[in-house]
Amino acid sequence: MVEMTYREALRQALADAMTENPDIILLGEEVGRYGGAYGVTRDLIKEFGAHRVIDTPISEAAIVGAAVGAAMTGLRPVAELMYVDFIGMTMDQLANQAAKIRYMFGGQIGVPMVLRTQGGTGRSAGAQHSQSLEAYVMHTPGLRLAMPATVADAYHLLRQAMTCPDPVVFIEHKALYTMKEDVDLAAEPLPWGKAAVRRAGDDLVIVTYSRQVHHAMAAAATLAAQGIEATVIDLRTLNPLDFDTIRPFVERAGRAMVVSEGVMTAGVGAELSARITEECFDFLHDPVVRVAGEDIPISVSPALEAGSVPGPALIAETALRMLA
Amino acid sequence: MVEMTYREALRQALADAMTENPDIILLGEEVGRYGGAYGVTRDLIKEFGAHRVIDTPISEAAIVGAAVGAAMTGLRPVAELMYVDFIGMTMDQLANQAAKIRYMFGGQIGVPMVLRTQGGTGRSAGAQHSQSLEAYVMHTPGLRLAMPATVADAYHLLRQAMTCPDPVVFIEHKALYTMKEDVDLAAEPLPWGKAAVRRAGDDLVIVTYSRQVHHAMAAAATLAAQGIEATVIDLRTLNPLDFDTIRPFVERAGRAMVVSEGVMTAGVGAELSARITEECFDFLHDPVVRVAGEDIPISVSPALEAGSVPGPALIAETALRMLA
Amino acid sequence: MTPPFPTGSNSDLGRLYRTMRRVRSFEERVGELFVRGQSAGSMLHLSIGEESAAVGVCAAMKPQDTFTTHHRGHGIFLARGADPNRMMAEIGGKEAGYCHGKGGSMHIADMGLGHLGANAIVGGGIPAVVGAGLSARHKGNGAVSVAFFGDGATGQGILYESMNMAALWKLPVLFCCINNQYGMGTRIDNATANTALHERALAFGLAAETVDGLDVEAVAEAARRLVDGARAGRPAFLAVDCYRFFGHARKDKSPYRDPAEEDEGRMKDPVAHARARLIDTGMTAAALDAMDGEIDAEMDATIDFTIAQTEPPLASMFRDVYAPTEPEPEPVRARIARVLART
Amino acid sequence: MTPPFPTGSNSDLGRLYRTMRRVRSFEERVGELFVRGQSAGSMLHLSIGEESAAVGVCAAMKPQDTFTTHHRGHGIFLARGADPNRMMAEIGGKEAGYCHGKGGSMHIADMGLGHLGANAIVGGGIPAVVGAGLSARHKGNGAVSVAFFGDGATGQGILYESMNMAALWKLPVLFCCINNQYGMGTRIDNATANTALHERALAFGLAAETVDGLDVEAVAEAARRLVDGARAGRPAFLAVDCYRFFGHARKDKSPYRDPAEEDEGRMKDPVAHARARLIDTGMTAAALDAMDGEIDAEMDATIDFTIAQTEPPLASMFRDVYAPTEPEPEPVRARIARVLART
Ligand SMILES: Cc1ncc(C[n+]2csc(CCOP(=O)(O)OP(=O)(O)O)c2C)c(N)n1
Ligand SMILES: Cc1ncc(C[n+]2csc(CCOP(=O)(O)OP(=O)(O)O)c2C)c(N)n1
Ligand SMILES: [Mg+2]
Ligand SMILES: [Mg+2]
Repeated sequence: MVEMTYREALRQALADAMTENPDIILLGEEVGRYGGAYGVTRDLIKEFGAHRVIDTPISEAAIVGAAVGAAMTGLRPVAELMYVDFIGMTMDQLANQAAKIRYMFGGQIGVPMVLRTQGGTGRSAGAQHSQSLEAYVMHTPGLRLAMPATVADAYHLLRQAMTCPDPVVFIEHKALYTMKEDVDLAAEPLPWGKAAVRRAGDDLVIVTYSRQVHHAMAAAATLAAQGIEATVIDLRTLNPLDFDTIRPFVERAGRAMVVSEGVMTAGVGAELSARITEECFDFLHDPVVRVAGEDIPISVSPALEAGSVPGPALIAETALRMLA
Repeated sequence: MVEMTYREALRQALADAMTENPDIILLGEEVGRYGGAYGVTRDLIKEFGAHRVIDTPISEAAIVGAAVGAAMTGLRPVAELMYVDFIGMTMDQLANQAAKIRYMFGGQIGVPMVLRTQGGTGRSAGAQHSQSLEAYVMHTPGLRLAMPATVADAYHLLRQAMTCPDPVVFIEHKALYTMKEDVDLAAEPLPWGKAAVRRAGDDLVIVTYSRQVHHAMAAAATLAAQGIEATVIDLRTLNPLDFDTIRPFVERAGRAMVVSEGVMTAGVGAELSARITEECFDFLHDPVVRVAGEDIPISVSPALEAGSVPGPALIAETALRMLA
Repeated sequence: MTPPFPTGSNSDLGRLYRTMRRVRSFEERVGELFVRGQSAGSMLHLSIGEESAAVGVCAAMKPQDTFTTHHRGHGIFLARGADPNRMMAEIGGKEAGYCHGKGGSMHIADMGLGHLGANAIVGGGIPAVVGAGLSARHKGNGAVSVAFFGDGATGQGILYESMNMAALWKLPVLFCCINNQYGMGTRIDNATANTALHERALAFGLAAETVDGLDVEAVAEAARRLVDGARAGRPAFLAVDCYRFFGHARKDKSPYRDPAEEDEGRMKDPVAHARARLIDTGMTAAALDAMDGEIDAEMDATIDFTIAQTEPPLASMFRDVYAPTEPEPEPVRARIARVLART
Repeated sequence: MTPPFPTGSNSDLGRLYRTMRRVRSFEERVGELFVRGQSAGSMLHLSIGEESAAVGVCAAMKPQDTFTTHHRGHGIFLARGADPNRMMAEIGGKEAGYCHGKGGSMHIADMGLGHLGANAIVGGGIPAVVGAGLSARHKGNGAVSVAFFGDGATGQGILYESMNMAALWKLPVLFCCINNQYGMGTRIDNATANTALHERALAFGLAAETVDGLDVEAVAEAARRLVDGARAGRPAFLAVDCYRFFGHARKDKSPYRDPAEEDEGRMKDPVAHARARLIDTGMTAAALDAMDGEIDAEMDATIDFTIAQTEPPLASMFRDVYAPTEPEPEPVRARIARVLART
C-alpha cells in the first residue's frame, strides 16, 4: 500500500507502460518540457526522451489525426487533449476516423490509441474549460470511454486503456488530481469494463462515475446517518457499459438515481435512465431520477459554477425525496 | 394548395425569407453556382447575387465561425454544412462559440444564425456521409435543433428558424428531398417548438422526428389494419422539446415507443425514453421502448445500410410485441 | 458612450505611452487581485510586455471597427477604451462585470466598443472576423474587423481557413498575431519550423508584415497602413514581435525558460522604450511620473471596486442561455421535485 | 504478396504508361458499373485526367512506404498495385471487396500495400501521415508516408496543422496535392486568392514544388526528388497540376464549367501524352493498342467478377466495430425482444 495522488497514479501508469512497451509514445500540447498542464506527464520527457514524449503545436485536430496514423502503423500513441472542451476541434478525427477505421476497412486494422483528457468543473475556468462532454463520446460507436474516479483506477484503467485494441477516450477529472488515496498498484485490478460497487445498500442505487462517485459517497454517508442505505456504483468505463453489475442492485432496491456532471439533456444520465428502465422496469417503485448538470453553460463565477453541477447536497436531498 | 417537394419547399423558404429580409445571407460549399449538393439552393445565386449566396472554400470550421461573426454584427447568416457528418470539424465553433456567446457575454448579444445541413441513410454514402448526429446538438445547451419531416415543415420550420434569436441547427433528411406533398404555404404554421400529432390512437404512442415519422406512419397504417391504433408524434424541434404534447397521449395509451435513426446509445431516444418515464411513470404499462439505429457505423453496402436503421417493419414488429 | 478611442490625432507618442502605461498598471492589479484571492480562478493571462501590440493596433482602428481577442486580451480591450472597473469586476466574477460574472478574464466582450469577445479557445475567435468582414461589406459601413491572437494560434488550422477566406473575398479584416515567443511552455521555434509567421499570410494572398513590438510608434504605423489597406479591400496580417514577461498564467513561474533569455526578453519593454523616447523629446521624468501615479491610482481603485461588488445571484445562471424572450431552462432541482411529486 | 510496385527500374515511360492506362481503363469500368446499376451508390469519383499524379508519385515510393488517399483515390491505389477485382467488388459493395462491402469507393484500404485508407472527409486522411512519419522515425524502417488529396483540401485547416508538424519534426512525409482545378463546382480561383499552392508549404518550411501533370515523367522525377528528400528528413509538398475530365461524381455533368474550358482541359491528357511520347521513341501504335486491349479485357473482367459476388451477410454489420476479441454490439432487435420478454 502506498499513498499517492490521482495525478501521480496517472503518471505512474504512463511511466510503467512506457517502460514495458517501447511503442508507446505520448504526444500533446505541453506534455514534455512543461510536464502537462495539470502535471500528469511531469519529467517523463527526461525519462523517455523527446522522441517518445512529444510536445506538439496547438493543433488539436492534427494531434488526434497523427495519433490515428501512428496507431495504424505500429505505435501505441497516447495523445493528450489539454481540456475535453477542445474535443470539438478533434471530433472529425475522433468520430469519423479513429472510431470508424476498423469498421470501414472491413476489420483489416484497428486504431489502438488513447486520448487522455480532463474535464469538469472546480477551477472557475469558465464555459470553455469546465465542461463534461463524455456523452459525445458515448454516442459514438467505436470509441471506448473510461472515466476513473479513484486513484487506483487512475492507474489501472489507464494501464488497461493502453492495451486496448480500440481507441479509448480517457477522461480525468480536474478536481481529482490532488486527491490522495492508499493504493496497492500491484493488486489485481478489476477487469476493464467492469463497474465497481463502492458501497452496497438496499434502499436505493446511485449509478455514477468520475468525480460524482465521491459526491455520491458523501451523500450516502449522510443518508446512512439517517438510516438510509444506498448502493453506489462507479461505472469506471462508459463504453463498455457494465449493466450486469447494475441490474441486481436496482432489482433489489427498486429505486435508482443516476448522477452525472455533464448537462442533463441527451446526456449520459439519459442513457443510464433509459437502460435501467428497460432492464428493470418491473422492479422500479419510482422512475429513475436523473441528477445532472444544469442545461446551461458553466460560468466563471465560483458561485454559479458550483451551483450548476450536482454535489453531495443535491444527491442526498434527492435521495430523501425519493424515499419520502 | 400546391404540390412541391421537400427540396423545393426549403428553397422556397430561403427565397421568401431572403426577399423579405435583406440581411439574410447564405454561405457554404457549393451553395451558389452549383446550387447546393442536394440542389436546395439552386439558382438562388442568380436571384440574390454572389454577395448574398456565397460559395466558400472547403472549410467547415471557418464557415460556421464566419457565420457566428456575421450574426454578431447584424447579418442573419444561413450557413450550409453539406453533410451533418462534417459537424465534427465545426463542433468547436458551434458548441463553444455559437452556443455559448450569449451566455458567456452576459446576454449582451445573441448569435442568430441557422446552420442548415442534412443527414441520414439512404444513398449508400457510407460511414462518413450517412450519419444522424442530432444527439450531439441536442446535448449542447444554447443550440436550437429542428428536423423537419414534412414538406410543409421544411418550409415553415426553416422560415421560423430564420427568425430565431438563437443559433439553430436545422437538419434535413437526405432521403426526403424528392418527397412530394400538397402544401398550403400561406396557412398558419404550427408554432416553433410545438410537436405535431400526425395520427392519434389509444393503443400506443410513437414519438419520433424527421424521416422516421414516415416510417412510423407506415407502421401505424399496418397496425391499424390489425386493429391497433397508434399515435404518431412528430417532434419537429428537438430543442425546444415539446413535452406537453406528448404527455396526455402517453398517459392515455400507457405505452410509448421512441424512434430515431441515430445510434441508440446515448442518443435522442435515450433522452425521450428517460423523459417520458420521468413524466409519465405511473401510466406506463411497459418500459418505453427505444427503436434506433444500431450502435455501429453505416456500411456502404445497401443491404447493411438499410439493415442498420429502423424502418416500418421494425417499428410495426416492435409495436406488436409491445401489445402482445 | 463615446470612448477615448486613441485614433487619429490621438495617436501621438504621449497618448500611446499613456495607454500602454494604463495597460501595464491594470495587468499588475490583475496579478494583485489574484494574490488577494479575489479573482475568479487563476486562469489570468497578463499581457505585460505586449502593450505596444494592443495600443498600436487599436490606435489604427475607427469607432465602427470590431475585433476579437484571445485569452490574453485585457490590454487590447483597455486600449480600445474599456472601463477598467467593469473589466476588473468581470475578472473577479462579479455581477458588475462586463459579462455579469459569467465570462471572466477569458470571455470579456462589449458590443458598445465593438469587442466581439475574448476567447478561451486558442484560435476560437479568429473566424468571427471573417463574418464581421462580410457584414461590413454587406452594410457598407466601412468597418474593419481585427482578430488578435497569439503565436500559439498559428498552430490552429482555423487561422488558415480564415485567412484564405478573407483574401479570397477581399474582406476588411486584419489578422494580428501577438508573437510573444511562447505558447505556454513552448517557444515558437519548438512549435514551427519557420518562425517568419507573416510569410504564411503572404502565401494565402494577404498583405503581411512583421513589426518589432518594442517600438509602439512602429507598430501603430504598420497597423495604420494595414488597417487602412484592409478598409480598402486588402486584408492583411500583422505579426508584432514581443516577449511574454511573466508566466503563462498567474501560477506559472516559467521554469522552462532560461533566466538569461528572460532578462533579455524583458529588455524589450515597449513601455520603458516609449518613456525613454518621450524624455528624449523633452518630456520630464517628473511629468511622466505624475501621469503614472494618476494611472496607478485609477487602477488601484479597480481592486477596491471589485471587492465591493456582489457575486451574481444564483438564479442568474439560467439567464441568457437563450434570448430573453424565451423560457429559461428548467432547473434540475425543479425537474426532480416535479418528477417525484407526481403522486 | 509481392505487388507490382512500379518502383526503381520499373519507372520507365513504358511502365508508367501501362499503369496510367490501367487506371484509365479501370475508372471507365467504374462508370460502367454505375450505369449498370451495380455500384453501391453513386458517390463515385473518377480520376480520369489525373493518372500521372497517381502513377508518377507511386513510382517514387518503396514497398515499406504508406499512404492515405482522398475520395478520388482509385487510381492511386491501382498504381500502388491493387487487385482491380477486389477494388471493383468493394465499389460494388460486395463481400469480396477490400473492405467486405463496408467501405465502398471512398473507403478502400489495404494494409498489405501500405494503403492506410481512402477518406470521404475532405482532408480527413492528411494528418495520419504525420503519425505514420512518427512511426517510421520511431522504428527506423525508412518508410515515407504520402498523403494524397485534392486542391479542395487546401481549404481545410488540418492540412496546415499537419504540414507544420511534419516540417517541425522533419518527418519522412510527402503531401501530394492533386490539383485538378476543381472542388465539386468550384474552380480553384474561386476557392483561394493565391493558386500557387506550393507557396503555402514553403511558408511552413517544407520543400515544395508544382509540377505539370501532363508529363508523367516530370511528375515521377519531381516525386522521386521529394520522396527521397522526405526519406532523408526533408518533408515535402508536391502539387500536380491537371484537369478533372468529367463531373465531380458520376451524376454530375459539370454544368458550371465552360465547354471551351473543358475541351482545353481534356487536352491535358497524361495518358495520350505518354502514348505520343512512346510512339516518338519508337513504339508502334499496334503494340500499344495490343497492350491497351489486354488492359481493357482485364478491367472488363472486374465488372463480371463484381456482379458475380455476393453482398455481405446481414450479420456482418455487427462485426469489426471493435476488435474481434470483443463482444459485438447487441442488435436493436435483440435488445427490444429482451426488454419486452421480461415478464
Ligand atoms: C484550443 C486550445 N488549445 C489549448 C489551449 C490551452 N492554452 C491556453 S493558452 C495556450 C498558449 C497559447 O499561446 P499563444 O497563442 O502564443 O498565446 P499567449 O498565451 O502566448 O498569449 C494554450 C496551449 C486552449 N485554451 N485552447
Ligand atoms: C469535410 C468535407 N467537406 C465537404 C465534402 C464534400 N465534398 C466531397 S469532394 C469535394 C470536393 C473536393 O475537391 P478536391 O479536394 O479538389 O478533390 P477532387 O474532388 O477535385 O478530387 C467536396 C466539397 C466532404 N466530402 N468532406
Ligand atoms: Mg504566445
Ligand atoms: Mg480538385
